[in-house]
Amino acid sequence: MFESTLQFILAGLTSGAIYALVGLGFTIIYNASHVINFAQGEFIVIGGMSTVALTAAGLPLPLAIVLATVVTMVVGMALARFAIQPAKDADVVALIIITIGASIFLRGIVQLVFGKDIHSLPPFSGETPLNLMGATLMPQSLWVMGISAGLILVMAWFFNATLAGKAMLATAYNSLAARLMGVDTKWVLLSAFALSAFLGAVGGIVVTPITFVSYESGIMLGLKGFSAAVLGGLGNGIGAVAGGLILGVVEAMSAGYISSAYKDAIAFVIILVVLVARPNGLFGKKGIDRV
Amino acid sequence: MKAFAQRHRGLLILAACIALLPLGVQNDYHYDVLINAGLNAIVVVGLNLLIGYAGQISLGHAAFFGLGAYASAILTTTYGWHSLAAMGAGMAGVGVLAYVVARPILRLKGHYLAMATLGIGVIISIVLNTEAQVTGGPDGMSAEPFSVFGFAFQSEKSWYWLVGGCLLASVWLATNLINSPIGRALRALHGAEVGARVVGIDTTHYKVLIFVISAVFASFAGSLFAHHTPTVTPSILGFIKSVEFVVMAVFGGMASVLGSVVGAFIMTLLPNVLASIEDFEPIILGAIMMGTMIFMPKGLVPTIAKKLRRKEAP
Amino acid sequence: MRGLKTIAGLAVAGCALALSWTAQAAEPVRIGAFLAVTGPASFLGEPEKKTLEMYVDRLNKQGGVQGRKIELTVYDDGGAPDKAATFAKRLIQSDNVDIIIGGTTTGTSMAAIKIVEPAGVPFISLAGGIDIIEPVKKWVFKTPHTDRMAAEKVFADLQKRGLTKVALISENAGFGKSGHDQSLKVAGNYGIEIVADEVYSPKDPDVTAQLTKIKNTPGVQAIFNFGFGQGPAIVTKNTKQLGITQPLYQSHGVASKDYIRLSGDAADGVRLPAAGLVIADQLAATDPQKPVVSAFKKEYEEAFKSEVSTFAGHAYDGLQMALAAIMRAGSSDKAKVRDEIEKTSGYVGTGGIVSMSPTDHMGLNLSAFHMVEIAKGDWKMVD
Amino acid sequence: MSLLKVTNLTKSFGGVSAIRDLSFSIEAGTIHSIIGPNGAGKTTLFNLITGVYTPSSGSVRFNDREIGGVEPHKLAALGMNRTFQNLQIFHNMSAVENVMVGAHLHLQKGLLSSLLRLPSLARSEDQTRDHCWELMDFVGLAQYRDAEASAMSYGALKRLEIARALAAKPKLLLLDEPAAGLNDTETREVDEVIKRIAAQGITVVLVEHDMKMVMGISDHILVLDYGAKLAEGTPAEIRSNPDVIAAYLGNVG
Repeated sequence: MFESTLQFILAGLTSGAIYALVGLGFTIIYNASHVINFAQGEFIVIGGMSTVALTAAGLPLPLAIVLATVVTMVVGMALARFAIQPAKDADVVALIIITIGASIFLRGIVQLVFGKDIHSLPPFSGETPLNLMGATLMPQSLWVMGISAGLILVMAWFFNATLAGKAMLATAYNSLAARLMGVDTKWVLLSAFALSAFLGAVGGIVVTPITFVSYESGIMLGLKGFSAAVLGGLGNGIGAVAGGLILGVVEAMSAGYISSAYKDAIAFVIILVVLVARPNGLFGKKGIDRV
Repeated sequence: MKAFAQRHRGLLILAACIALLPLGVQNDYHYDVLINAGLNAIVVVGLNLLIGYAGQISLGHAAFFGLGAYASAILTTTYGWHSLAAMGAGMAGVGVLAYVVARPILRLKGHYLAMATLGIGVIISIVLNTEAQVTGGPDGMSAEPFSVFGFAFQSEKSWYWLVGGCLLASVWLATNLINSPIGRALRALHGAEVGARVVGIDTTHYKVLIFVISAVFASFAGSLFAHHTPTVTPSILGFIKSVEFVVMAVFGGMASVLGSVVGAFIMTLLPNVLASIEDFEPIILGAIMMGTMIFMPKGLVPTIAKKLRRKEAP
Repeated sequence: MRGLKTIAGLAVAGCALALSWTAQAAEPVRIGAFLAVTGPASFLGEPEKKTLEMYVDRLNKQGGVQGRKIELTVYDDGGAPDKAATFAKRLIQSDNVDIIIGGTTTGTSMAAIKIVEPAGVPFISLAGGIDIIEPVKKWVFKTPHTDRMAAEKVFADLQKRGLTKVALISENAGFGKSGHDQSLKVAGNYGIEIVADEVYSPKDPDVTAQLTKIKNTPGVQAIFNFGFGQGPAIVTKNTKQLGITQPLYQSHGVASKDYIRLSGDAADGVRLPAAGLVIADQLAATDPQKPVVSAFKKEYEEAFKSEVSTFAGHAYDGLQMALAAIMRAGSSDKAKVRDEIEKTSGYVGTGGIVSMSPTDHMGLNLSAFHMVEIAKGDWKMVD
Repeated sequence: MSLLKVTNLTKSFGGVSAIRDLSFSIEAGTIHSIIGPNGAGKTTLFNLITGVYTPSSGSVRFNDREIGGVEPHKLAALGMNRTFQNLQIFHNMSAVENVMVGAHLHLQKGLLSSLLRLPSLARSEDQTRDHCWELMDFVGLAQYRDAEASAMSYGALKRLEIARALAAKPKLLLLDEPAAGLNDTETREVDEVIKRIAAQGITVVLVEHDMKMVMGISDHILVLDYGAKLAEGTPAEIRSNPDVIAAYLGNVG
């Protein structure tokens, strides 16, 4: 009994850490621009696919990882520069359509460049499962969780302790005021997309050995990441991570104890219940209408 | 009559287009595409009342479309209902469901509302996918032919005129609604919610009302779709389909009834036109979506109408 | 007001233009296809499309069929039945095709049947669902083995090994769901008892929760997974991770090297029913299929530099049978071609030896399937 | 009986009291001004009275009915309406439609008659439009009869809000800095409008920084400082109140 529960939790944390990484990517861009980037899932795909392609071309894995990350960041910045920046004053819904358009566009490019096959990468530390009080875990899951945790810490440090991070937060809070204070808000947008793409690429690389990657992986991951970010409260990094982990564990527990057919539905029911009780997510700040 | 023409210019233009389009139609496939475009347009006209006029997003409207379709399919085949009765039951059922979910979730704003509506859509789609003994599961099911007063709609041509008529009726109803006190209340709560509340508008009531109305529009179109399409499957009520509806509304023009129709037609025709270069289809589709929203954030019809008005002015 | 008139004019003109992209002359043999080239079933649809294009191209270079060029029109339905129905209409009405090959998935094929039957166009489906040909429909044929046959082959193998208590895990979408239903239906015939029944979503990153439930179910002697794409590979890896020792069976949906590549070592010992194509070199020299599958495998792999899959084979068989029927009929007259397809007898294809009849529009039997076990990253024929 | 009676009203945001233990009352038929330095809590007080915020404690009674925490749209139905310091204009509508929204409470709004645009509804709409045009004339917006709200100047929008509030036929009208950002001519025009509104028997409550205007038209003045009452009385009393003079550093008038 205890073993299965632990196994469900570990399964949930594995998926949850993946969702958390994607959710964190949503959060960074949201914080810098109040844009929900529905192309976030594509960053993961581009990161994973490029790594696969580069290693297949004979590059050593570490070099492939670095190059793939750079490629993804360039794509992210191009997206910011050519699709988001020119539409800065557009309505929220228009921006949603732009990022959805971007995700379709990028999916098309990925399909054209890398093909439609499903790919995998070798796990970083082999495939011998770790035994934990009767439950098992793949070493790669630890990589995902560890790298997620590490990235969260780096992000927290970046936003709280560096000038660039603070400038980003200031821009999100009040773009005009930030500009008047000498913050280059265009730069902020570009860096936010670059950062978010970086997270996506790293995420894509560490999760590929577990979930595989194909040109279509981004849809599901984007959806789950968005769910995680909203569940936790938009704009809150810790919230996105908590949201992702909760989502993963709820899914695994539902599959284990209630019904595997309805596990995704149950996860969404939980999200709805949370939102009705807390309209700004678990960790979101309550907004007040200023009149 | 002149006042009617003034108020319903868009409606008259649309009627003219519907009447003239068959001149360019060469075969049933063309009718099929136009019928689907018309059905999408009915959904989008309703959805635009919610998104464009009342300013509330829904990423789950395909679920209402799908529920209408399944209601018609299940009630006419499994239970042998008359197609009109099934359609009415679907609309009523969807209306009640929309009312029940709308009250709690419409307190949410922006992306949170988007998430909640998306969630409801996904939940409904999972239920229909899983309860295979009722719905046929992923393989779906078919509805009986659509018949009104003994006339069964079989040919694509008869379907074209049916859907064209329904679309015109939908546009007429939507235009009337927008130009009524209810429509003003909706636009007001979009423009300045606190301002609207303070002058006496029960904003929650109107948000719920329009959510229900737009869901009923979707259910209506879904019922027609079920009778026209060979099989109703869960793919018609997935998240992607919901997004397609929103894209049509925003692309054609928010807060523009005519825009909804134009958006639905273009976004339905486009994939068919691009089908012959399918490898590039997503790239072109994505580029068009981004480009339109970047250069015409208000959508196609309002932007073009504004340009033309400026040109006409001396 | 003048502006609005202009819009109206443009709208009408635009729509008319958009709708008149078809203009044809009437010489070639027209073959239409709608395939799931994108979407969850894309790794079935993609090789199908490539195969059709390659062979049509090759035949045209050799002068076509009876002196007539072959014109192939392929549409991508993304696996969506409603799109498939529209494309079926388009192929029939607009492209005036003589025969339709396609429907990668059961759902898209079933939707298209509603269109092709009244229109009277021969249709060869590439999907597994038994509903496509049962009951028999006048104009509808199919090339792959049915999901029921796959289940039967697996259960027969289990029976042979004396394993009777089976845990079923299936993908919560078209192929898996249909396979799941067929498995439940035929299990009894082989004395098999389904003791656990779990599902997963096509893109789930982890299914250890479902497998843990199976692991905890008392008496499970084997696990049978019905699905395609990445799901079965994740099931395979998770099974190994949990240290489940009971034998794992997969369906014919994973009969491609991609599955082995994705699953890695975890795939060792997995059994599945597969067509002769994937084990071309292991077939007995006397096997009549051997020359056919070896040749096709070679041609495909040379052309695309990637491992041939059974799905490519389904398309190949469909095309060959269609062309053979057209040649026998001496024209592309739809009714004659249909009759000739139905008379297909002893056609040696990649999927088996096909002999159709008015009551059997598939023409394959269980002998077309081989039980295959994966060993050291490759297929090993069991029987 | 007072039209509006505020007793021991307190509102705090996260521990900070924006309004502290405030009590005052407003008699029907008067012009009542609320003044005080920036951040004194004037707009918060308005938001509490009009239901935009819910009081932390204390009571607000309107027409002898407790209204603390009652939703704004219900207050409007009871006869209370307001304008905003930061405009709440419906920029997505025409000017006259903005005013027509104000008349919402008094219109027939059945769903069926709206969808089908029944003749009775069409007639009622025409009448409302005419009436709202008159209201626009009344506040001096005659030249904007056919304008889009998004094309109007700040000063005109301020008056448009007044016309919109009047369309609701309020008993009590709260004006939040109606003269802020206006030039002298415009201020004088608004001044005139307020007097004419009061002359129709509508009770007016005013938050305003323009002391000349406040002293000129008010019957009664309430001075707030740090969310609490500093002084209350007629313009003459306020002008000579030493606390007020101190708070304003002697810059009154």
